[in-house]
Amino acid sequence: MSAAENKIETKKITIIQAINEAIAEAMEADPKVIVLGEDVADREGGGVVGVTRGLSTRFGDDRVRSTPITEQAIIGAAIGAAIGGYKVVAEIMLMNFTTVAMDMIVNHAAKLRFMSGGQTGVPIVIRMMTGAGISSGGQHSDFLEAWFAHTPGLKVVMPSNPEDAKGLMLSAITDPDPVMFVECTRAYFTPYETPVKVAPIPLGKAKVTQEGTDVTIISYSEIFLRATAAAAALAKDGISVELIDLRTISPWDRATVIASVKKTGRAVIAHEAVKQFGVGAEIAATLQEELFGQLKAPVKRLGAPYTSVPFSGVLEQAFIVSVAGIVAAARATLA
Amino acid sequence: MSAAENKIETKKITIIQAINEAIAEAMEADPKVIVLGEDVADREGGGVVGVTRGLSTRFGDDRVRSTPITEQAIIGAAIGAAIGGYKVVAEIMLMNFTTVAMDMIVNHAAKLRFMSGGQTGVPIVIRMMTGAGISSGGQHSDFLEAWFAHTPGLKVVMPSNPEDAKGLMLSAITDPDPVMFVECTRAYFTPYETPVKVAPIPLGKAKVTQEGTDVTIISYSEIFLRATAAAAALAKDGISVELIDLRTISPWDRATVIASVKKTGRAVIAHEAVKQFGVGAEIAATLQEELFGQLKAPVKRLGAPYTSVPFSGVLEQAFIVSVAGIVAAARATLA
Amino acid sequence: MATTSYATGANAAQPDAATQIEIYRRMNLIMQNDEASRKIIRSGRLMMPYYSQRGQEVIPSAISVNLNDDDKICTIYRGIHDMLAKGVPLRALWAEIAGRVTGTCKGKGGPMHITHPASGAILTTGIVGSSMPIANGLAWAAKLDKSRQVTIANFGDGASNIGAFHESLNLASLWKLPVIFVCQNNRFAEHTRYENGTSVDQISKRAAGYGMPGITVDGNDPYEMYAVANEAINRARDGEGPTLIEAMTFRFFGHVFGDDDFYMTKEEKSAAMAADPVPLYRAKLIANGVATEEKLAALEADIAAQIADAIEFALASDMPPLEELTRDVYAEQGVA
Amino acid sequence: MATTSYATGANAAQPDAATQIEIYRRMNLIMQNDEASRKIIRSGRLMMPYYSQRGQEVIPSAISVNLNDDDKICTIYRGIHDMLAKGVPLRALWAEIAGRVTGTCKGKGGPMHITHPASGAILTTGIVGSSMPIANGLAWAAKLDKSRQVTIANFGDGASNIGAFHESLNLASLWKLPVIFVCQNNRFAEHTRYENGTSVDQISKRAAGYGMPGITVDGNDPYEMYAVANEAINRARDGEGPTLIEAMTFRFFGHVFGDDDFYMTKEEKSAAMAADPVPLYRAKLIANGVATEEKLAALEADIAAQIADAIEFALASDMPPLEELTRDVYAEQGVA
Ligand SMILES: Cc1ncc(C[n+]2csc(CCOP(=O)(O)OP(=O)(O)O)c2C)c(N)n1
Ligand SMILES: Cc1ncc(C[n+]2csc(CCOP(=O)(O)OP(=O)(O)O)c2C)c(N)n1
Ligand SMILES: [Mg+2]
Ligand SMILES: [Mg+2]
Repeated sequence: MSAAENKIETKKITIIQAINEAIAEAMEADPKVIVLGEDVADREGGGVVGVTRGLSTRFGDDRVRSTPITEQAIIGAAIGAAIGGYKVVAEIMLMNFTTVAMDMIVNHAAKLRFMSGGQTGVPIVIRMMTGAGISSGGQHSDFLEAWFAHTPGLKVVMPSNPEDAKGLMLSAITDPDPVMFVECTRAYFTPYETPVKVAPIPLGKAKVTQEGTDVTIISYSEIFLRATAAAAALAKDGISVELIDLRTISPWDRATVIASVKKTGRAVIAHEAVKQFGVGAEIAATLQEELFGQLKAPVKRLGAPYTSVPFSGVLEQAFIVSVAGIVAAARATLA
Repeated sequence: MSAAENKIETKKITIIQAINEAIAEAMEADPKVIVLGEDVADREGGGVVGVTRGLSTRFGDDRVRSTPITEQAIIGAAIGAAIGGYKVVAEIMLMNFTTVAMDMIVNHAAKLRFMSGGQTGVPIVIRMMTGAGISSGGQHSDFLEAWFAHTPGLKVVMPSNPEDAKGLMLSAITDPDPVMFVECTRAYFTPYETPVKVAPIPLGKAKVTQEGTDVTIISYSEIFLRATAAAAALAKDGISVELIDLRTISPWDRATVIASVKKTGRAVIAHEAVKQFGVGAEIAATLQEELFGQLKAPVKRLGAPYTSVPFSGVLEQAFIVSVAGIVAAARATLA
Repeated sequence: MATTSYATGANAAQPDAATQIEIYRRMNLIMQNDEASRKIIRSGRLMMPYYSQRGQEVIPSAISVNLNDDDKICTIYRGIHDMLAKGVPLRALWAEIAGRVTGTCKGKGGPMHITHPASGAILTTGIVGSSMPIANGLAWAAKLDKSRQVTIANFGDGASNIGAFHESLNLASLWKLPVIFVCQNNRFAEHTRYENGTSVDQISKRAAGYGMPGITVDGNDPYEMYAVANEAINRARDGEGPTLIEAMTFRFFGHVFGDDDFYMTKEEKSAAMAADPVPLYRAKLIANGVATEEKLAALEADIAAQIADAIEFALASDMPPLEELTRDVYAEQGVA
Repeated sequence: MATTSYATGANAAQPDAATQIEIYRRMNLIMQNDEASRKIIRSGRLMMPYYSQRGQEVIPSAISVNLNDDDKICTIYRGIHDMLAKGVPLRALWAEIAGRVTGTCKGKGGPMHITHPASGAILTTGIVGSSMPIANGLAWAAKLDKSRQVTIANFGDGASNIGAFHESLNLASLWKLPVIFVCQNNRFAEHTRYENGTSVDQISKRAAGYGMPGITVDGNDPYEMYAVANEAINRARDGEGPTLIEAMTFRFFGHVFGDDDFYMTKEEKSAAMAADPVPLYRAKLIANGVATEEKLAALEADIAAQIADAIEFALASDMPPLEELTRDVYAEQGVA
């Protein structure tokens, strides 16, 4: 790293601020970028956790528009406006509420480019938050990224930190296709030292945040922070972890993941979503095929047990993949 | 097999008739079994392909009820009536239309037992048809079983032939929990010699339809028929295939699949749904973990390419997993 | 059938004295319970998303005295008042809110998913609009059973703009289901004012689009609320089908605990609080000679004691054991 | 604003002679195209799900003459009449229906997903109700652009019972979007009669629930249809917001090709066919001296030739190459 690079100007911001800045920069750069969703305008507080705060004041009520509680109409309006030449950032307050707009997302946003033979495209970003651990119970906490990754035409992005959130959001907004942008509530509020200027981070590229030789841990979103903690714990025992933050779930960065596991021979995949039929399955299935005979241990998957998100704190904590769980899984690959 | 068993009385029926018979038998046995959906009553023709034909005439319009085009209200009515003591068979005409009822299916039917601490259960069967190959295009042909298998609380059943369809439907109706019952349109119309009396087939149990030693082929729904044809083709070349019809996708029969692949050392999984993040990923991920070091080749997955279902016949045929594709994959595991 | 203004004047049903007092008891229970809830969250002894019902006490109290134990209700995250009015026991309710194994749902549902079938309290949903389609199903079952049971579907003004509202009212009208749609119009949906989310000045006007009677009522007036509910419930029981009731009210304390109300004017909030329906009704009962100050004070003290007992019970209860995490996913627990 | 009966009497706009003939041309084009489609399917030369529009020719013809090329339409599987009226070229349309690479969508969409932005034909959806939310978005873009473009959202009577209808009308009214909701009420949704799916006698009555003008019009009368569409389109262009138009019509040939119509009475079907709007209007044009028999015959012959040419073009075109299977999934083709 050059001296100049070491002197990058930084400041402490949260993911909330990072996404806010990214949208603001995109709106500044392109008058066609518009925002809609429930309570997103400043009259309604700029979003329930403030992700869009200040934007309507700065860019006008026409470009940042609060909606009724009407998710089908929100995504429909986003799709139509996108076909009409706009780049739309639509908020669905919580990921579980995509269930009332699935037709718009899956049958329309995802398919229109293909079904029209490339005549119409849908450059929209659908932002949503989710995650267990804040006592929201069964209907407000699910991670459903595997559904969207299974849906051709959608991209799925899940940042773990402010810098990535900003850079990925910048790319998501200029991307010509629909992007599901999934934000974990638990990771929202922690400030991180972040470059003041963040360049767009290309979608589909994972980030190797730590090189290592014994085992590769692949994760994303808030669980990636736990994976990082697990790697630190393992390092104390002399276990060298290569850490990959997937960042984009679809299309996922097969090349980076395969290269890493080819080197380490061992892999652990951790996510918050239910393990069964989750994202980890696709990665494990790919690795066993691409690296047959080269793996030193079975690919381990960690995810939530096969159950709804419980309310009671003790159960809720047990539901979420833990640092200890990741450590144990990594150890198991070395046993 | 005893002589008596060899003399089971049979008749030629299609999957349509088999499901019709199963629902009729269940309605006969239990006055609490009721049916609803668009055009399901005889006044409206007994279903667009006739699966429920005759039922309203036989059991009355109260028990077999046509609805408006209102999928949220259909599933909501099914859930409420189920909590109110009924066993409800609800039809969502095509699998893609579950997208307008996902909240009811995923946030409610699947979760209410858990979220109520076991106080309320939702014994409903959601029937739907789907499948490419009949020129229905991008919004009428998707296989979305991976979504539902990833949703704790749902069961997912996908028969390939009339006997299984009947036996599984009988179990689905008496099951205390919500069952997604997925019917492939391409498999609907072919008559098969089927026992006149079919006992309920337990959910969660796969069927080994052919024993073999070289490679296990795992499939379900109409693609299982292609797998069967592939096995026959492979047999001509002296390749001994063990054939598993999964029948239930969630919970899937891990024990049977693992035991088979443990024996053969090779596995091919084939389904119509998009390969990426599909059901095959979960099975492959499980096999590589459970049988690490015992596999003679990587587990092969076959599914649709990452694209929407195309209209044009040439593309549509290329979209669907073919017999030749299965044969080639099986051979590749033996290469 | 067009939007009707009915249940008024001489034909309106009137609650007898005992019922008037019972309505008050339920209102006071809801009010005290709400205060205790906010207090305990403020104290840091319990953490949960809490949707205060303060100001909306009349609606479920005046409705529920017209219901039998086996009548059903479906409600939403802001639904603890509906649950209490329907008779969900305080101890089990508080234990659920506290995430204890002694809760209605063994602590697995929490405040947003209270369920207590023994009280007819079938569903609390966190998804806007979703109480309605499921209420239809309960009503359909009752109709098939010829049981004369009715189902109440509670929801907010904001919910009247979502698809499930439309599908549910159409189906209920078409099938003449014994269901009553109760829109608790507190004039805000989270931070959005009524008129910024809803394209019609009265939600009850939408009933005409389903050939269903619709009425807007002062949901803070126990007498009017009672009369309107009584008529709608009787119609439903008699097989005459559903009604849409828009009950006008106001929530005093923001959408969710911690919300700072910036989107309300001080004037409208203080006007609403000045017209607090609980003390107003209390004064009326005494002025009309329906109850004495002493009687109401005793009743209130009794409620206070019950709430204190319930909180104590809840906090002394065990957390659910870890096995509960994967129980109740399927009926045959432990599958998969 | 309540349901209005407007665009009537002296105030109603009247198409001039050229426009009257143009309406007929579009109607005849739709009729002949429908006949050619059913014929080719019957012949076995093409296989596709086909939703005949025969009987519904007037609606898009009388609407579209009020539209500019850059105005937009969204429609449904039963939408080829809407597409033709808006100007989608016959050759590309037929090639699409035949699954050829020369089709509007390179054969990848098919008859249920015709799209041709150059003609303003933005969306054909196979999901009931889904034309409406997307039409709102197109209208929103036009409003932001201050372009005075309008968008037409076509849908059926059955679609008026699904959630997307409700959400769309509420949002459009609230945001005063330049969109016109055109319910083509052919009195059946697949096999279900209007009154068995819809709880109100006229869908236009639902408009009042959104503070939107709503009107029921004889969708088989070109003059009335023109006047109503003209007024609604002008209102939308002038920033006065959306209108719900319920255009009464009848489909002659069942829901989908092959459907045997058992759910219709012979009487209603033959009455509708006896009142076939295409020859009726033709006779009127001649009787009123707007056009001569010779002129219309020439116009019809020209259409027949164009259709024959389009079919020939389509059948002579290539199938899409296999690479098209995974193209157009993302803009940068070939990803993933
Ligand atoms: C489908 C859906 N969208 C959004 C939300 C987030 N949300 C929770 S409550 C609420 C406001 C509801 O307002 P209203 O219906 O008036 O009920 P109130 O809270 O005022 O009682 C919103 C938008 C949700 N829970 N479900
Ligand atoms: C959400 C959804 N549910 C069901 C269907 C199946 N379906 C296709 S057309 C149709 C009837 C629609 O009737 P209507 O809206 O009156 O339009 P029409 O076909 O009469 O023009 C139905 C139920 C669908 N395509 N989408
Ligand atoms: Mg409200
Ligand atoms: Mg119709």
